[in-house]
Amino acid sequence: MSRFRIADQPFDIAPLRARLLHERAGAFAAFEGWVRDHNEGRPVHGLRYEAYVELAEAEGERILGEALEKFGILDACAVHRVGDLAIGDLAVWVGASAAHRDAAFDACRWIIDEVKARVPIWKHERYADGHAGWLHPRQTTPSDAG
Amino acid sequence: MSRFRIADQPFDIAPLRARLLHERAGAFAAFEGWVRDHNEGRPVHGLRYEAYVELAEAEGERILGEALEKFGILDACAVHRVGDLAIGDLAVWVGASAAHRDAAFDACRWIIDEVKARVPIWKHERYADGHAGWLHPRQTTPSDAG
Amino acid sequence: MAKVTLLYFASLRDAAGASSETLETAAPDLSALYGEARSRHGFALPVERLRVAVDGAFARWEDAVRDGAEIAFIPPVSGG
Amino acid sequence: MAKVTLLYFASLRDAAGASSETLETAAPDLSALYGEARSRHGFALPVERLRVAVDGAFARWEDAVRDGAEIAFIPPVSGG
Repeated sequence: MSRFRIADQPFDIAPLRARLLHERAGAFAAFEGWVRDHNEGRPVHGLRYEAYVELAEAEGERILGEALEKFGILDACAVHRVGDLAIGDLAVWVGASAAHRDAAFDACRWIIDEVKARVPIWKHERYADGHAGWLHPRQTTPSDAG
Repeated sequence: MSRFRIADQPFDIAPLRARLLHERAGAFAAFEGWVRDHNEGRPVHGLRYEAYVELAEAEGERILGEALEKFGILDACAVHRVGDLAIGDLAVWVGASAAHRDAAFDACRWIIDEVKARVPIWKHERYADGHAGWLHPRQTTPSDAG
Repeated sequence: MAKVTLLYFASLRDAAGASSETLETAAPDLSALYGEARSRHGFALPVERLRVAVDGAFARWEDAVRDGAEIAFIPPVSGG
Repeated sequence: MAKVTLLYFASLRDAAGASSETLETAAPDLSALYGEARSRHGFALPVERLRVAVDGAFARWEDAVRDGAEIAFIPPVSGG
């Protein structure tokens, strides 16, 4: 089963968490990115994510494989939404299970950072003032978004 | 509503996550500690957690209040099980929501570390070889457990 | 003499064979009170590895023993 | 001449007014191919800020343009 998926509809997180349960796992870390009501001080009304799905799923899969190798975790998976999202909607979910919490936290953090930096997904924001636009950041920094 | 709770029965995590949803929150980090099938190389059959409930809830509440202050997060909460647990059971849940992911991850990690170091809860492990005993670690290190 | 209730948890409770006991003591402070309990029950843990709480709040070992207090000796914790 | 299909995403698609186009090109490499598309559609983003993919896998700008290839110009990503 693939570890990374692009979802064009809202998805349940319970089965994602359940597939990471493992008798050897003592620790589980998860990250969720939610659509928030502002970005860099501007009120946001909603947004749209679009992906180059074929390449996004291949690159996401590569990131999760690298995380398993790099952090010695037991398993990990991630799902990223595309389409129209409203404030409070779940945009991305990442989970990692490991024997110990160091590895679970570090892997989870690394995966979301890599997904944001490498996976071909683009965010289109609509602002309260009527403006709208694609976000093409110059560089992904740890605090650029959720 | 209190942010820290000792639970003597299995608890649902969905409502815990739901209460951290917030329009200003772009990031959510969660940690779960699960009973794993070994500890320091010894096969574990099951365990029991016991708490000095009154003091544990007060100290846990203090930790979560400190985390809100220290990391500027929007909200956080945690629940720790007591009683008999089997392999795979959820022992502790921590969640934190924030505008950005740095704060959510850092706060979540800090909270579980502080809970393990400060809250009067004790673990009694039963091993496959018939031995059993209370864990009174000399010092809580980041890798001592889940 | 102060009349106090002592709470025991985890390995201390196992060693004492009770989760609490009520007794009269002349111990001048909480550290001395633990010393008495330790020799009576043969606790393995030295005072340096414990914390102490009075009436549900952490206290200091040098605090005086107050009449009517509920005192908990807190062995090293292992939650999480 | 090579016949290729170009895929456009996000701001490139908006500027091109199409999510893909099929055309014949004499561009020697992918970088030159983007240059052609950029002047035709007025793309704001310089090649240095993009990545390129061929047939669903990341490629290098200096790679030759292969007949029949499906080529995607990848603007800076903003998922998460």
